[in-house]
Order: sequence, then structure tokens, then C-alpha cells
Amino acid sequence: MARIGVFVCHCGTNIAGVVDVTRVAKYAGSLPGVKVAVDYKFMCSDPGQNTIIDAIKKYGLDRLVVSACSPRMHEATFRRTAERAGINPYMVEMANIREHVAWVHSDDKELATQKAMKLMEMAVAKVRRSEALSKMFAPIEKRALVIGGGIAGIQAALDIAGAGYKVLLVEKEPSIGGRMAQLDKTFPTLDCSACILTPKMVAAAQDPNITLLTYAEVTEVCGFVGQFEVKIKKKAKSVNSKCIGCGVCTTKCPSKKALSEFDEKLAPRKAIYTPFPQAVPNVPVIDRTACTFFLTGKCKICEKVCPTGAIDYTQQDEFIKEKFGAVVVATGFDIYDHSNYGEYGYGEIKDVITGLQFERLISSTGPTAGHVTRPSDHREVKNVVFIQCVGSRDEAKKRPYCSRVCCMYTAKQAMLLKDHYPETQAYVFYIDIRSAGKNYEEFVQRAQNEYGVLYLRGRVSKIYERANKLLVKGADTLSGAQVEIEADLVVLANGFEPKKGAKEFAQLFHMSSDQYGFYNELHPKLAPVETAISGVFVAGCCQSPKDIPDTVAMASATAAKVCALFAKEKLEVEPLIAGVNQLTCSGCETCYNVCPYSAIEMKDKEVKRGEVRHVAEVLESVCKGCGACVGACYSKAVDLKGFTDRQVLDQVETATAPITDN
Amino acid sequence: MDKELQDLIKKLLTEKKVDYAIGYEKAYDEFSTRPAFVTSAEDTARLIFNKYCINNLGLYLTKLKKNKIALICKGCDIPTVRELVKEKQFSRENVIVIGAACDGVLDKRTGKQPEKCLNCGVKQPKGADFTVGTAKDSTTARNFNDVAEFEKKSSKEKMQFWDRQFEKCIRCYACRNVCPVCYCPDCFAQRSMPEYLNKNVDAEENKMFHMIRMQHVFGRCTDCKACDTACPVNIPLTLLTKKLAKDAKELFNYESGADMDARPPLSTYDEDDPESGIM
Amino acid sequence: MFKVAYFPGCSLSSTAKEYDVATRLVCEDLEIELVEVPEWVCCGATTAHITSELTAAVLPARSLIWAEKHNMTITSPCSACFSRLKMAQLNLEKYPGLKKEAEEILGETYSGKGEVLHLTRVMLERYGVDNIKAKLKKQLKGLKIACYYGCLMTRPAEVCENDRVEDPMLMDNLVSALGAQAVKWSYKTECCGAAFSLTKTEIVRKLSGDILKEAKASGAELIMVACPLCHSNLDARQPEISKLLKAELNIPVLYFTQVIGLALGYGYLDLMLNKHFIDPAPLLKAKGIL
Amino acid sequence: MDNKVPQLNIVGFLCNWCSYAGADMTGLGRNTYPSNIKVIRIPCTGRMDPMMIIEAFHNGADGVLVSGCHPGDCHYTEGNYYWRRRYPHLKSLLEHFGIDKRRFHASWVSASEGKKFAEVVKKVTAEVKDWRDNG
Amino acid sequence: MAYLIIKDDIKNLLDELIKVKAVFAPKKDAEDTVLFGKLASGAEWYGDSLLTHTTAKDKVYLQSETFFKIKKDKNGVFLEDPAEPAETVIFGCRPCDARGFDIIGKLFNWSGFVDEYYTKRIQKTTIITISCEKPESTCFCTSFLNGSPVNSTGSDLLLTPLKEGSCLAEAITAKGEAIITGYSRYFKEAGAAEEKAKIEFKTEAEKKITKKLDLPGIKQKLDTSFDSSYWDTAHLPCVKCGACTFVCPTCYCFDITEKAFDNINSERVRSWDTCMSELFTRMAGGVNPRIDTKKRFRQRFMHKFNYHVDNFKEELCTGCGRCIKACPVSIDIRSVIENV
Repeated sequence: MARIGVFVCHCGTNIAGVVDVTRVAKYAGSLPGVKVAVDYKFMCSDPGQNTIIDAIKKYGLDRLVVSACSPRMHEATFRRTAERAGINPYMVEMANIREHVAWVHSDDKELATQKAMKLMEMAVAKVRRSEALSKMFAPIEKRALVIGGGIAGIQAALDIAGAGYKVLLVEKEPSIGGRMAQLDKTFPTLDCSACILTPKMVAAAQDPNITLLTYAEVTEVCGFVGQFEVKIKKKAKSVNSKCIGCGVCTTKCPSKKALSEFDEKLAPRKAIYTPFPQAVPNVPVIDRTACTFFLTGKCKICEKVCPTGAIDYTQQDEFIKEKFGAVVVATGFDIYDHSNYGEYGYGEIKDVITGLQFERLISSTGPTAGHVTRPSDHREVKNVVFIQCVGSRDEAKKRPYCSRVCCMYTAKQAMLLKDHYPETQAYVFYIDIRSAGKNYEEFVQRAQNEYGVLYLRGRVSKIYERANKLLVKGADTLSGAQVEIEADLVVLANGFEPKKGAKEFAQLFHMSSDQYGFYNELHPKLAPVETAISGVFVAGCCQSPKDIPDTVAMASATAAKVCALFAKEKLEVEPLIAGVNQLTCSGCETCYNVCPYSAIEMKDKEVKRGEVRHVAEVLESVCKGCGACVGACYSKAVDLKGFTDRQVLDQVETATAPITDN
Repeated sequence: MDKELQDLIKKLLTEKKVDYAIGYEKAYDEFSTRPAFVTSAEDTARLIFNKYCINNLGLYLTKLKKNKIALICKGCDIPTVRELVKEKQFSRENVIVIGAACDGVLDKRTGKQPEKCLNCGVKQPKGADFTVGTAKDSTTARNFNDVAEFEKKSSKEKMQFWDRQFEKCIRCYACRNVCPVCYCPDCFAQRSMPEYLNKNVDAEENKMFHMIRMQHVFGRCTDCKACDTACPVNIPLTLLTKKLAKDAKELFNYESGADMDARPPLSTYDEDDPESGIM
Repeated sequence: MFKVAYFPGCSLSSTAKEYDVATRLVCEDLEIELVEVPEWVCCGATTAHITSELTAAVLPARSLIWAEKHNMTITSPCSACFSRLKMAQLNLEKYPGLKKEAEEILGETYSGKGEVLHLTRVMLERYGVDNIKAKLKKQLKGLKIACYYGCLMTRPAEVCENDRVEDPMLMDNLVSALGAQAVKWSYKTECCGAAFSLTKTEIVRKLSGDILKEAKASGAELIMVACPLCHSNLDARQPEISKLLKAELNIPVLYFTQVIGLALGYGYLDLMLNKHFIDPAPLLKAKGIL
Repeated sequence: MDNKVPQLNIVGFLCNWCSYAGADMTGLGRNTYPSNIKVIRIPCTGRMDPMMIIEAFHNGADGVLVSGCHPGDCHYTEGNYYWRRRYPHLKSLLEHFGIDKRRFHASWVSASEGKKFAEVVKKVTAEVKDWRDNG
Repeated sequence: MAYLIIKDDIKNLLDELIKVKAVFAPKKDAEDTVLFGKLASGAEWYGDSLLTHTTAKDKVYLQSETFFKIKKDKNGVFLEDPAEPAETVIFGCRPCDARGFDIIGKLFNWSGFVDEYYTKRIQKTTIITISCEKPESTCFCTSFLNGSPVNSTGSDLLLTPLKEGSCLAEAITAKGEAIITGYSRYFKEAGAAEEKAKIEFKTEAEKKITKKLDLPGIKQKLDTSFDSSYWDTAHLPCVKCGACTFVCPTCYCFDITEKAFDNINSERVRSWDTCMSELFTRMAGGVNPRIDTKKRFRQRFMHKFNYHVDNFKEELCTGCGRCIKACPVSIDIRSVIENV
């Protein structure tokens, strides 16, 4: 027989001002199984909790009902109280007589009191059916997978490795470095992007705890926190480990048809190539769609010139399967494609370029070796118009969000232009300047005041192609005038959008994404780097557009989360999860189909002696306790701990029965 | 037709393609048949097929899960096989479906054709591995007019109607036990912890049993009428099973046992599902 | 036989008579049956739509209902008429109250299902440039044409359902099919100033002048249009614009059906080319088309 | 409506993450509603076994309300989508058995919609009362 | 002493009885189901069907019998006895039904144990039986000792329809006698001709029952066939529902349950159970001696025609044939035991 204690809280006058708490307590005392029922001013206070602990000891209680505020407020508190007194923490139920009674039924104290009695009685009915539950533990594979070798992935990998854990860093491209490697200088300090990034790339390559896997993609994921099993495709590089990175093959390769991804298609690249000179690892790959040998069966020049015999045309894609305890997703972003901006020429005007293309143009390692010339005729430029918010803050293009960095990089680029070519004039069309960040506003001010960049608040209505010139028509809303600028080059501040295939990638992990495809964090404020899938963390622009410092901070945050997870001996699992009674399971796979977490496994199992049946089993460390399986199971074989059918039914029965308070 | 059927089964048994053939044989008088389980070629002579073969033999698939079975099915029984395969109760390779062309069956209690035989579009079975005989499908499509007619009643009238029906119910569970999709190893009705259903037999308790059973078979019931025919006190369960079929069709455009690839309506969803009056 | 309801509009029986004549000629050759909406009334352009929402809806609704009843797509060669028909259709759908009122006035019901398209889309999309190409009698070799679309047949974009609102290609594709060369230029949809046609002519001269200048600069020898209002601004005002710009523009402006007509072998007077202020004869003769 | 409707018993199943929190919010905002509803906290509307609702009516509940997160907002990503399918089916089936449609309701109430929760409860109570009074 | 009652007077008699007792008789409803229902007037009686869909057993041996209620109020928890049973008449059952009361009666009063709930009810019940004129293909009452369409075992008053629109009424017990004396205006003494007509009626009716079982022979066979492989296949068609046992006039198995105490009330109830149900023999802890369906199927026939005979020297069956008709898969009890 249960020994229940009922504790009714006054919450000062919050409850007691409306509900007759002594009557509630008295009624509680008359309920079967209730050994003691008391009311007290503040149950959650130290003396309040001590009252509970004393009562537990004095009456040998094994279950508690606290009639007070919302369980969302203090359930955890009273569970700890119970634990302190030696009762299983899951033998505690709360009756919410503050938010759900006193505060909402203050207009009739009698009805409020009756409802409080009822809710308390329902909690008693539920706790009577409660079972002692204990936290469960699952093993952790102390090895992290970092997906994406941009600055976010590199930083996360370095931090995790620094704590002594092994990391596998997977990058799709032949080299790590990501978007940051494409940049010329970084705001607001104007230091060289490569100068600050390259050391990190090298550090990642040299760290004994980090394994680099470039030109590789994650293709399959199963398992769960602590025990992810990930299948990775190592794309055939056609270059084997004998390569010493001398670069002769690249120099001699005759194919120039492909366009360089790294240079944003402003320049051709060879069929055997490293994306950029500082590539890590410095091992070229053959792009089989461009290679003359793979296309025609003739050439093999690279094989002939290679001093180490590292070229291997027969290499095949290879799949590896490895186990990880945690995953950091840092898959980055794409630049918004402005080809559906008709007013800017549908992406067909050669001298209307993206911000990232401008980075390559002005970068000394770029296709023009830092000379800003027009892509169409390679003439030097005089007037350059920058247009902000292309694919950002634009409802019509279904990109209403702000990409956060464009104001800054536009200012940076305008300044760099002036630095390189003092005789040029930069014009910037903007909606608002968003320069929140340390030294950011000052930076923009500098662009305007010291560099004479002309800021025009308004949109460009159309770019007209004239012979050798671009006529940019727009509005300056501050002066109210129409503006026409004869420009040599127009640079669009393209916003950020999710990487192509981001949604499909999310499905590998069952992660959710927002309407644009950016990955959803678990909580926008309090869990910004976690995802709904425990053990999977997000860093950088795959979650939302952000600048380098924020990306790095976020990456380090994921590393901290991973390390915190790995620091534990074993994984603690909340016991409020589903469980299958396999004797009654009919094996229809309904639960298996509805589970949002793939926490159900179907097995052929001997459920009774001599009787092997196809039955469901809950993977305890994966289950989140949502109960979708319970709601769907018509065999009534699944139940949810903490919200069992027995508990709910008894609550229902109590809720509908009259009060026998006399 | 009997001869053709017997020969086919004889062949399947002789070639050891199946362990059991489940068909029909004559029962206690010329107006009744009962399920026959045949294991040897010599025994096939008792198999018959006529207009009294009302039982849905698909029921036995879940009871002989491990065997290879040849099952004689009327066109209206085949959805049951599909549904059970879909629900992983039986693997399709283990059953050879022998479709028997049927011109409608007769209910032994009334001597009349049950409702399902009117406007039947599967007199000539569809989806069988072998088919015996030929029959002409009805050209008019099935309709839900009778259910729609009942739906017009006020909720009070409906309540009274069912109260009167379930007053009669003796909770013999014949409806449940002949139902092919009521295969749960331990029916909720006989659980004690928690006690979903009281053992007490009274109209209210009986009604709850039927409500829950109907809910549990929603999207799975193929409206085969086995429960309706089995009821010893003639409760018109067809009015309920047909309602399920109607709702599945109207709410989710789903037909149980029709499409092997369609997900059961309650174990899937669409982000664009209608709000159905949810506030 | 390809059959559409034809709403010519008022310009086509007056200032743009040649457009109507050429259109009917060409369509007959192409076996496109133009069924003129019987007793059509004013589309409500210029005044109705800015003064009375109801009038603006009821006027076109009459024609819309007729076309719908006869199960035909309704088309107009005039961009303004097209715009009014299409806007009325959308407004009647969007505002049930307006629809009810309009239906009461007309004594008929309107389902809103019928299709409303500008003549260019009917001929060049539905009928198809390829089908036109198959019927041509000659190629307009060596002719450089600037296609001018104007505003009402391209905007608002979501109404006109044109996915390249800033750079339409419909007529440009036709030009290529006719064997001529469509010049690439950026003024295809600029404003010609039509709304100020009679009130503030200096604005019209400036705006239309820009268009003509740009066409000339891009190498065009001829401008092709599909709207009587565009035409009158670019053609009739050209002499005064030339004077203003102090440069002889002398660039003929033809309706697109007239240009098709040329490729179908029709002559100068068949297509009423004599009606234009800037006579295209010298150019066409020089190119060996006439 | 009047918040005092004695003798009506309404069982409310609220999902922990949105609607229960929303009901808490109703309290925080001191919005009042009729006291007939007795709330049972469930983790998610996906947990809502239709049996529980049938049992509630069998036990004599006059009305039942199930409330969860708005579509797309489910804490467990999908639970409310499943519920959104169970609800119309169950409502239709119950109605067929003679359980009036005014007695069974569902709503989406987010954690911030305290006012909406009060409105929902008022509406449900009024509907159940209407059924009781007018048959 | 035998009497005659005119058929038209039967309705009048019923109307009179209704005034003082609860009268149950066959009634037909909209679905053509004929069940024993409480009559509000004699006109409601439907006499044209041979057998009702279920027996009258449940009027004496209730399908769910409340033993007592548990109640709680401010004075504490106490038990409440159920209401006393009312004076009851079961009218229009058949000899096979009536015989069922005799068989169950022996069981509920066996070796010194008296079941007070059954006994109280049967004592207050008068059973008026009508002989069967047109037995059906499922009938086999003549297989049993004294079994016949006119058998009076278990009845208080037996009515046998004669040709001239009247019935021969024979009081079998004092309760039956009381009906005749209490309502003597409807009865007149019968003569030898009527007695003779009854014998003719009997021969005619018995002739219609073609199936006769060799019960002693079957008993012998059953004694040795517990482990027979016959049962391995015989049970296959059976779906293990309880229809056969719930429509049987002699099946008496039950289960006693208590409703969970919800803090206000609860009750202890005896409900019919069926050996066909897996739950029937499931014990606390989950062990179930008759877990497989074959064993349950075998039990039903063994009990009726073997074990019960050992204990009571008669079969637990009256040959009404209801189980054959009610069976959803048309299993014939006669052929099952004959084919062992």
C-alpha cells in the first residue's frame, strides 16, 4: 500500500488568497493511501522543504504530492527534496493549484477550492501508480566527428583535440579552409584572412588528435548520442599517398576547361588541381569531369610528370564506417544567387559581380593578382557601385532575413578598393547600416569619413548595360532624388543562404531546419549550439548567417559541449521514456513508423519460451519520451514511464468523479 | 468450379508449395459452410466454393504465421491479406492467394446477401496469385449512402440507437475474434493493469468495448463484414465498419488493404494536413 | 483551329487601325480564329480604374463573362485593355463583395476561371513561335530590331506572370524566328510616359526620347511594339523628339503583327505601313524586304 | 461567458511544452476562465491515445479538450502532426456513436498564448454547456 | 392433472402476470433478433421462433451479478448488499432451455455447497415452457436421457400446442400449479383426447430430429482421447470467441472481479467467463495451463461430454443446438465429438 504525503502550499497569498488550503489538506487526509497532509506558507522554501523531509521520515512516506505551483516551475525542486530524504525522485507529483486554479479562478473561491481539491486528488491518483525510476547510463565513444573544414570546423576540431579527445574532420572539398580562405582581408581590423587562417589550418593538420579527411562526404548516419555510426564516402582523388605536393602535375596539366570554385568561377583551373596554393593537405585531386584522360582516354601527362608515381587513375570511391560519440555540424553556407534579380540583369551582366567575387578580384592570390578589373574586358575600374541586401531583407525574393555581415564586408571592400586605387570612387546603396559589433560602427564611419565612400540610402531600380559602362539607376531616399551613376563595376552584397543540399543533409541526422534551410538550434537563447538530436551540435553559418568572430565563438562552444559530454564516464539518460511489453506486442511496426527519433528497433525475439516473435524494442538512450508510439499502439504494448496508461486513466477517472468532501 | 479449385490445391500440396490449404467445406446443412484446413492431396475432395462461403479466411493467416498457406479468397477478402502483410503479420511469400470468383454470398442468418455484395467491384478477384471461375463486377460503384443516412440523425438519436444495440451485446467477443486485424496477443479488453474495460457486462461497458475496438481498427479494417456476420445477436456492426471506411476515405483518402505502398492514415502525416476545426 | 475571344479595344479602331488590320490578316494566315467579343464596351483604362473600383470591375467583367461562357481564352492586342481585363479578373476573385455587386449589375454570374492573356502570349506562347516559323514565306534577314514591351504587358509581374519582368524575351524570340536580329538593350520595359501623353508632353518627350536614343545606340534599325499607346508615343512624337535631341532619329516603329505580316509576304499597304509617321519603306526596301 | 458553470466536467489534456505552459501563462496574466476543466499533463499530443478520450467520456466526462503545440512547433517535431490526424477521425467516430461534437475539442496553444488558452476554455465550456442545456 | 388454455388467453394471462411479477418472454427487435426481454404487455411476446438467439439463462444466472458494493462516505467504508431479486416468470422457453436450469441448478447446489445468488433467484422464478412443434436441423435433444421436444425437466409449467388452437398445460411443480390455480379462469381441465394428442405431437416432433448421438459411446471414446492427434487439427477453424458458451443453456463458468476502488465506490462482480478465452485459465503470475488454443477447444467438449458426466451422470448439454448456429465458423458440436 502506498504511503503518500500531500503538501499544500499557500504560496504566500498567491494560492491561499483564493483557495481554502486547509480544506484541501483536510480532504487530502481522507484519501486512501494518504498518510499525512499538511499546508505551509512556502513549500519551496528551505523550511518548507524541511517540512517535507521531516514528514517523509516521520510517516515513512514513499510518495509525495505537492499542491503548489506549476510543475514546470518546481517539479525539479521537489524531486530533489524527495531524493534528499531518500525517496525515489520520480515518486513525486505536483498539483498545479496556483497557475491553473488560484490565479485563474479568483472570481469564485468556492469553485476554486473545489477544483484545487480535485487537482490534488488527481495528483494523488497518479502518484499512487508511480513507479520508482532510475537514471540510466549508456556508453560514450569518446571520439568526435566534425563535418565541414571551414573556420568553424577547424576551430571546433582544434578545441576538442586540445582537450585530448580524438577528432575526425571531414571536408567535402580537396582542402580545408572554407569560405574564410577565399577572403582577402577581414573586418574590422583589415588583417589578412589567409594570414590568420593558414596557421590554424596547419595546426589542424599537424595535431596528433585530429585526422583530416578531405574530399569526403558523410552519406549515412545511424545510432545516437554516444554511439553514432557514420558512413563516410572518400571520393576518389586519383592521387595516392605517395604525393609530396610538388605541384608539377598541376603546372603541366593541359586542361583549362574547368572554372575555379575557389576563385568563384572568375578564372579557369586545371583538371588536376589543389584549390589554392596554401591548401591543406597539399595534395591535388583530379576532377574527372574535366580531365582529358577521363573524357577521351588519352593524355596521362600528369602520370608522366609525377616524380613519385602518385597518380592513380583506377582509384575508386571508398566508404568507411566509423563510430563517434558526438558530432559537430559546421557545413557552412552558400552565397545567394542573384540570377533572379531582374533589375540587376538576371546574373547575366558580366560586370555585375558578387561580393565574394570581389574578394577574389582584390586578393593578391586571386585570378588578377589583386588587380580590380572588369571581368568583361579586363579594364581597370573607376566608379564602383556596391548594392547591399541582395537576397537579404527582401520579402519578394523570400529572403526576409538579414545576412548580418554584408554591411560590414561592403564597407571593407569599398575601403580596400580605395586603398588599392585612390582615384576610384565607391558608391554604396543600402537600406540600413547594421554594424553592431565591437569596433564595427567605427569601421563603417571610417569608410564614409576617411575613405569618402558615398553611401546612398535607397534601392537600385535597374542596371542598364551601356557600351563599356553600367548605368545604375536608383533612389537616394534621403535627398529624395533619383540617382544615376555610370559605373564600371557593380558589386552586389549577396546574402547568405543554406548550403545546397542542406535539408537532405539534415535528414541524415534527423535534424530540423527552418523555412530557409538553416539548421535549427535546440533553443534560440538557452541552447544555441545544441540541436534536437542530442549529441549533434551546430556551429557557424549552417545555423544562421554570422561573422567570423561569432562563428569561432560558436565553434568553441560546440567543442565545450562535446568535451563536457566526453568528460562523463557514461551517459545519463532521463528515465521518462517509452518501454515495450513484448509479450503483448503484435509486431505491426506502427510504433517503429511513427517514432520521430528512430528510437524503436524491430527484432525477432523469443518472448516466451519457444515463441519467437517480431517485436519492438525501445533504444533507451535514444528515446526522448514523447509518447508518439504510445498514442499509436493499438496492441497497448508500449507505455510511457511517468505518464503510463494506468496513471492517465486513474487521473481521468478521478477527474470525472464527484468530490466526497463533507 | 469446385473441381478446378480442388485440382489446383491438390497440385500445390503435391508440389509441397504449401503446408496448408484453407478453404471451405460443407457444414451442418446445405446452407452452411465452414473453414476447412487441408494438408494432404487426398483430402482436397471436401473443398467447395458456393454462395454460402461467407467467412473471410484471411483471419487464419495470423494464426498460422509460420506455415506456407494456400488461401481461398473472395475478391473482398484479398484486402485483408494485403493489410496483414502490410502490418508485418505475415510475409507475402508465405501465402498463395487463390481468388474465387463470387457472385455474392448469403448470410446464413437471414438468407439474404450482406450489404457488401451490393455494388461489389471485386466479384472477379483482383490481386490473387491464381483465380478460379469468372464473375461480373458490378458496374455501379460502392457508396456510403446508408452511413450518410445514419449520420443525419441527431447525436441523441444515435446514442439511443447504439444503447439499444449494446444492451443486446453479450461480449462473447465473436466480432473481435473473427476480425482479421484484431490479432493483438493480449486484447485491451482483457487487461487488468490497467483495467481499460470492466469485466462487468452492461450496455455502457459494452459500448466502450466497441468504440475502442472500432478506433483500434481504423485505417486497418477492410470492411469485410466478418464481425457483422459473426454477431450472435445481430448487432449491425456494418454501420460502424463502413463508417470507418468512409472516414478513412474522406479524411485521408485511404482505403485499407488497397495499396501496399500507402502508409496507414494514423501512422503518417502531412505537414499540410487540414486543421479540421482545431482551435 | 486555335480559337480565342478577341477584345480589340478602342485604339484599334482609330489610332491603331493598322495594328488591328495586320493582326487579323496574320491570324487568318496562321489559322488563329479571333472571335471578337460582341458589343464589347470600354475596358475602363485611363479613368475608370482610378475613379471607381466598381466601374473598373464591371466594364471588363462583361467581356470576361462572355469569354468564359463560350469557353475561350480572352485576349487583347492592347496592353492597357489587357491590363484592365486581367486586373478586373483578379479583383473580382480577391473581393467577394465586389464580385457580388458586379454580378448583380450585370445579371450574370462569373466563375473567374477563364484565362486572360495579352495577344503576344496567345500568339507567341500558346500558338507558339515555332508554329509561326513553320508558316513563314520569307526571312527578314539583316534587319536589326529592338523589341519594346513597355509597362502594362509586363507589370505588375505577378499579374502578368512574366518571370523575366525586367528583361522580357517573348518578342525577341519572335524576331530571331523571323530571321532578323534582336538587339540586346536595357530599355525594353522603360516608361514611355503614356499617362502624360496629352497633359505633360515634355515628360513624354524626355522618356520616349531616352528609349529611342537607347534603341538607336544599341544598333537597332526598327522598333517593334505590341501596344498602341507605346506606338503613338514612339512613332507620332518622334519628329518633335528628334528636334528636341537635335538628332535625326528616324527609326520606324512597327507592331509585332505587322512584322510577322512582312515575313508572311504581305505588302506595304496590306499592313497599312503607310499609316506610320516614320515611314518604314526606305529601310525595308534597303533590306530587300519590300 | 460566465465563469461559473457548475456541474460540468471537462477533462483537458495539455501537452507539457506548449499548452500546459500556455495555461501557466494564463495564470501569470491573471486571465480567468470557467473552472470546469481539470487538466491532465501529457508530454505531447502524440501521446494522446484515443482510448483515453473514450475512457474519459465513458467515465462521465461532459467534455474533453486536447491541446498541443501549433503545427511545426512540436517539441518532439512530429507529435502534434499525428494528433492532427487522430483528432478528426476520433471526433467523427465519437459523433457516430452519439457523442455530440460539441463535447470534444482540440486546440493549438503555444507557451505564450495565455489569453488564447482562456478563450479556448471559455469556448469549450460554452459548447459543452450548450449541449447539456439544448440537447 | 392436465389443463387446456386457449392460445388467445395466453396473452391475457401474461398481462395479468406482468402486474405482479417481472415477466420475461421472447421479444423480437428491429434487427430480427429474438431475445428474452421484460414484457410490458402480453402483446409483445413473440412466439413464432423456435429458439431465441440467447437463452433465458441470464435471467437467473446473471451475466454480471453484483455480490456487494463497497461505498465510502463520511462515516467510513462499508459494504452494501445488492437488492433482493424480484418474483420472476420466464415464459416461452423451450424444453432444452428449461432443462438447462435443472443442470446448472445441480451444480450450484452440489456436495453441500449452495450458491445463494443462484438459489435465491431460481426460487423466485417460475419457468413456463412451450413444447417444440418444429425442431430444426440443429436440434438434437433426443440424444439425451428423456430428452424430447416435450420434456418437462426444469420447467414449472409445460405448454404443448395442440391442433385446435389451444395448449395443453401441465403443472410440473408447485410453482406451476400455483399459476393454474391462481389464474384458473384461463384454464379448463383437459381430457384423454388431449393427452393422446400430446403423444401424437411428441412422435411428430421427435421424428423431425434426425440426428441422434451415441452418447455413452462418445463418452467412452473421450475417456481415452485426451492426447489424440484429432485435436491438433480439429481446433483449427475455431476462432476461440465465446459465442458458443454464452448462448449455451448449461455453460456456467464464471470469473469474479472487483472494480478498482476510486475512493467513492467499488463492487465485487461475478461475470460469465468462457473456457475459450485465453484469460480464463491464466493465473496470477502469468502461467496458463491452457495457453494454446487446441487445449481450450478440447476442454469445452471434454467438459461437456466427459468430465461432467463423471461428476453428475449427465452431459452438460441439452441439445438445443444454439452453439452450432451462433458459431461464426459454423462448427458443429455433434460432428466434433462424433469424429473424435
